[in-house]
Amino acid sequence: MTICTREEWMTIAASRLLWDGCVCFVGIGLPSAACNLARLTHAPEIVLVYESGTLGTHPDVLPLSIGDGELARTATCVVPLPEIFSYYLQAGRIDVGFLGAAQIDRYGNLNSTVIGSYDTPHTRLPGAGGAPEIATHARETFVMLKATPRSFVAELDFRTTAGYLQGSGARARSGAPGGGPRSVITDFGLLKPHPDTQELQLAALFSGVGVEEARAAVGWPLTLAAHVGIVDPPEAKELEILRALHARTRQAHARPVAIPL
Amino acid sequence: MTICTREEWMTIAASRLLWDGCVCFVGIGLPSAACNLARLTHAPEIVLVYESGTLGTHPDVLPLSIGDGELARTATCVVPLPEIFSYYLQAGRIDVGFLGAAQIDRYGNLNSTVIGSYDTPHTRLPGAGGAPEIATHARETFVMLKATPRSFVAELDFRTTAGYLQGSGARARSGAPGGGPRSVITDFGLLKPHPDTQELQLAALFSGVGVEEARAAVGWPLTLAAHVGIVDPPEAKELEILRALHARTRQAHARPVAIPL
Amino acid sequence: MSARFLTLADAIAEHVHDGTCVALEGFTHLIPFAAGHEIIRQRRHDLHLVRMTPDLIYDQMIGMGCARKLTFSWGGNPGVGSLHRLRDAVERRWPAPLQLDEHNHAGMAAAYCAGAARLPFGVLRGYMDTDLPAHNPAIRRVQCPYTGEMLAAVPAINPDVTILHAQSADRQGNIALHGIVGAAREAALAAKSLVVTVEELVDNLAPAMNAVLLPHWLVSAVVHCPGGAYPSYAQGHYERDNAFYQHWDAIARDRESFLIWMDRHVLRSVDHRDFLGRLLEDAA
Amino acid sequence: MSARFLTLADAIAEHVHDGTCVALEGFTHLIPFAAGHEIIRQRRHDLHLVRMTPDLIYDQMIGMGCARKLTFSWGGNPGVGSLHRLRDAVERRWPAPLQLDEHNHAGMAAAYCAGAARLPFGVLRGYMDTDLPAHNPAIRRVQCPYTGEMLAAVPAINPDVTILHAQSADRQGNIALHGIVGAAREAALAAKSLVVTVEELVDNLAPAMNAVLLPHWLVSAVVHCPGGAYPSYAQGHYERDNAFYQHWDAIARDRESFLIWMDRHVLRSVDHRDFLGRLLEDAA
Repeated sequence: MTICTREEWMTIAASRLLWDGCVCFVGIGLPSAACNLARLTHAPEIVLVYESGTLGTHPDVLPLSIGDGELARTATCVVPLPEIFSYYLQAGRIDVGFLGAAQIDRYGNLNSTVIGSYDTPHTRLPGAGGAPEIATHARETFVMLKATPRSFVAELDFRTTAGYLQGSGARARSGAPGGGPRSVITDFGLLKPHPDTQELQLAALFSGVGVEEARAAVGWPLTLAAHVGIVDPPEAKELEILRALHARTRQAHARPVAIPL
Repeated sequence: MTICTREEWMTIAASRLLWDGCVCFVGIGLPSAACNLARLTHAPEIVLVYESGTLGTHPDVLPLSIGDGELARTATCVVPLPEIFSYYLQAGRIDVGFLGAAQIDRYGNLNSTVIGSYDTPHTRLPGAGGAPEIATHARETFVMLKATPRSFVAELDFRTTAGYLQGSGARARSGAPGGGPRSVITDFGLLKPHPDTQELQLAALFSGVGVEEARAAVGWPLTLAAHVGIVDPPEAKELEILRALHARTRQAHARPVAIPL
Repeated sequence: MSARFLTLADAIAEHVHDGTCVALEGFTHLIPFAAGHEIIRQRRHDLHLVRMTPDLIYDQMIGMGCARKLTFSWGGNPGVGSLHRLRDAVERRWPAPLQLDEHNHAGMAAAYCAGAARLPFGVLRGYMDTDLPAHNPAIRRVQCPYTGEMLAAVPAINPDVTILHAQSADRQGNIALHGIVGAAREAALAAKSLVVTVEELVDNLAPAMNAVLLPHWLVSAVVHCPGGAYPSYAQGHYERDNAFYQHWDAIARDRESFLIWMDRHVLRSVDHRDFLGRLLEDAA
Repeated sequence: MSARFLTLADAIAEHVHDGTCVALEGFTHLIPFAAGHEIIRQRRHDLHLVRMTPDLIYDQMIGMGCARKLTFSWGGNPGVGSLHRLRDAVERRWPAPLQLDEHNHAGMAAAYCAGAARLPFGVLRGYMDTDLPAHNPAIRRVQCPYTGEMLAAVPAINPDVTILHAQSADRQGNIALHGIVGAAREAALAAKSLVVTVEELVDNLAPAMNAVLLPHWLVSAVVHCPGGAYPSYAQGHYERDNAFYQHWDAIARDRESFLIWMDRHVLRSVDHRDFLGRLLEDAA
C-alpha cells in the first residue's frame, strides 16, 4: 500500500465512481481534481462541464477558479452561462453533479449560505451558486466534504440545496427530476442513502479506518449500511497521476503573471 | 423629371422616409430595396436587421430570400433567430419595421394569413412570420403595398397583424409598446393615420397623380388629410442608384449555381 | 453517449417512423433536403412536421403524402411566393388533409427555446390583438406574478427527432454550423433525438464566426452527405440556387407535373448523390 | 445611436450616480476592475450592485462604502474563500448595512435573460425545496397554463447601467468578447445604458470563437482601457493573476489593512494605468 493523504484518497475514491463517457457538472476543488483524475485514468471520454460555460474541457492543470482561461482554451465549446443552466442542466443533459457544502445533514441536504440566522448571520458563506439546481436536475449527485461534527450536522442552519429532504420518499414526491445524492465521499469513506429512508449510512470505509472514527466525525447517530465495504487504497498509478496533476497545477499557479502595463 | 415605374417611385418614396442611423427591421421585396437604397444614398449609417438574424448587414445585391448568404457575409454579426425576436425586437431596439401584406384595412390592420375563412380558405397565404410582433414592438412601422380594392379593403378576412385596431386610440389602449403604422407607401402616394381617429387618409400623391386614381384603388371611402402633399418624382441620382442595385441583383441571381456534386 | 455515424438511409429508418414528430430545421440556409428526400423515399406517412419556415422540402413531403400535421409560422417559397402543394393540402385536402398548428415566428422561437430548456411553456409579449389565438387553442395567456400583466404563452416544442444539415462534424460527432442558423440549435436541443447530415468530416473542429457547436453527446446520428442542403445552401460550400426556387413554382403548381418530377428525381434516385446527378442531367 | 468614445472618468461620471443600479458583469474572466476602481475614486455611494459572482472588485466597492444593496448568486473569492469586506458588511454592517437580494445562478441567469428580452419575469424549474425563497420575496411561483405545474419565477433584472470589459471595439463601437462570457451579454442587453472598457481598438472586427458581438447602437460609451480586467484576465491578452486573488484574502481580512491598501492603490492612483504602475512598484 502506498502512503497518501486522506484528501488524495477522497479524490481517488470519488474518481473511481465516475464512468467513461459520463457527463459531469464539475465544481472547483476536490470535485475538479477527482473528475480530471478520472479523465486521466479510466474515463478518457468523460465530458466535463463547468458552470462557466465550458463544455467538454480537458485542462492540463487544475483551475483555481471556475472560469480560468485554461478551461476555455481546452474546451470543445464555450457557451454563455444562461445556456449551461437552461439548455444543459435543466434540460436533463447532466449525468453527475458534484457538490460541496459547509454543512450536510443526514438526508444529504446541504448548506452553503449562512452559519447562524439568515438575517443576523454568525458566518456569511458565499451562497448557493449553481448548487440547488445541480442537485435538482443532475441524474445523480456526489457530495465531497471532509467530516467533522460541525459539517455533518443533525440540523442545517439553512437549507441551500435539497438532498432527500425529510427522507422516506420525500424527494421523489417533491417532483425533482434528478435522483439526489447517491454518494457522499468524505475523508473516512463513503456514505450512501438507505434504500427506504434515504438516511445517509456508512457504506464503505477507507481500508484501515474503523467505524468509531466515522461515528466520531458525524454529528448524527451514524448507522451502518447492510454491507459496509472497504475502499481500496490508492494504486501507485492513481497516486502518481494525481500527484503529477497537482504538481503541474502548483507550478502553473506559481508562475508569476505579468501585470499588463 | 425622369421617367420611372410606379414600383421604383414607391421604393424611392419609402427610402426617403428613413433617416441616417435608424435601425430597420427589413422584409424581403420592396422594403429591402427601399432600405438598401436609403443606405446607398442619404442614410449610410442605417442599421439593417433581417429576421434571419443578420444584424447591420450591407448586401451588395438584394437578397431573394430573407436568409441569403449575402446577408450573412456582409453583416456586423449573425445571431440565432430567437435572439432577434426577444433581445432585439421585443426589447424595443427597432426603430422602424417594414411590413407588407395581402390586405390592409382603413386602420392599418393587415392580413397575410388567408383569403376566405381560416378553416376552409379560398386562398391560403404564407402566414404571419415575424409581422405581428414587428407591428407590436417596432417604434413605428411602414407598410408597402400596391393598392387595389382587393388589397385595400373595408374588412379584412383575417387580422394577422394589428395596426390601429378600431382606431380612435384603441391601439394605445391595447398596451402595444410600438407606435403602429406611421405611413402606408403605395403606388399612388402615401396614406397616414388621422391624428384622432387613426383612419388612414390620403397624405401625399405622387406628382401628376390625381385624387380620383387614389380613391378608385382603395376599397373604403378614402378621406383626405388636412394637407395632401406631393411626393417629388425620383431624382436622377436616386433612380440611377436603384437601377444599378437592381441590375447587380439580376445579374447575380442569373449566374447559374453549380450543383454540389 | 457519443454520436454514431450512419448512412442517411439507416439514420432515417432508425429515427423517423410513421407518426413521428419531426423537425427538419434551417432558416433558408442549411435546409436538410437530402434527409427530406430520404423520408419520401422511405414512404413515411402521418408525420407531424415542425418548422418555422416550411419551404420546398416540406412542400414536397406534404405533396407526397408524408404529413398529417404541420407546426409552422410562415409557409411560403422564400422570395418567390406560394407553396402550391401546401396550399393544395390546406385548400383542397390533396393528397390528404393537413392539420395546421400555426404560430408567429416570435411564438415559435419561444416554443423551441422552452423545449430546449425543458420548460413546459414559453412566454412572450406577442399575438396581441390578432385573430390567430382564436384559431389555435395552443396559444394561451399567463399572468406576470410581479406586474399582473397578461403575456402570451406557447407550449414547448419537443420534436421526437430534429434533423439538421451542418457544415462539419469531427470524429467524435461534434457538429459545427456557421452563418445563418435560425432556430436550428434550439430545435436540436429540444429534440428527443438528433440526426445531422454534414458537408464534411474533419479531424478537429475549429468553430468559426457565429459558430454553433452541438456536442457529440447530444447527437444521435451523424451522416456524411455532401450537397445535402442543395438547393438551399451551405455557407462556405455552395450557394443557394435561387433559380431552382423560382423553377419550383411552376413544377409544384400542378399535381401532375409535381408527381412526375418527384418520381423522376426523388423516388427513382437511390440517394442524394443520384438526385444531384439527375438534376445535372436536366441542366445538360 | 452610435457608441461614444470617452475616458473612463467621463464614462463613469456620466453613467454612474449615487443610487444607480449598476452591474459590472463578468464570470471570472473580463472583470471590469478598472471601472470599479474609478467608481470608488469618484466616491459613489448608495449603489445597487448587481452581479452573479461578486468578487474582489465588489469586495472593494462594498468595503469602500459604495453599495446599499447587492443582487447576487454567489459571493466569494473564487478558489480562495470568503470576501471579507462583503462578510463584514453583512455580519457587522461595516462600513454600512448591505441589503441582500440573493438568488441562485440559474435564477439570476433567468432574470438577466428576462431583462434582455424586456419580459417582466423569467421562469425556471428551480429553488425547489430550499430556504432561500422564504428570505427573498422576489422569488415567486407561476403556473404553467398547459400542465398546471408550478414553476419558479424571478423578476427581470434591468440595471440602469451595465459595465463590461471586452477584448476589442471597432471604430463604430461594435464590441467583441471571446472566451468565457458568463452572463455578460444578457446583462448588457438588459441594461438601460451600456459602458464597455476594452483592451484594444481595431479598425475592423473579425469575431472569433465563441464571439459575442454587441452592436454599436446598443453601446452608450466605449473606453479604451488596456489591462482593465487585471487581476482577472482577458483571453488572448493576459492571464488571471491567481496569486493576487490569494493575496487579497490577507489584505481584506482586516479593516485597517484594507483601507491602507485601497488608499495607496486606488484612491491615490489617478487612473488604471497608475494603479497598475503601483502594483508593479509593490512587486519590485
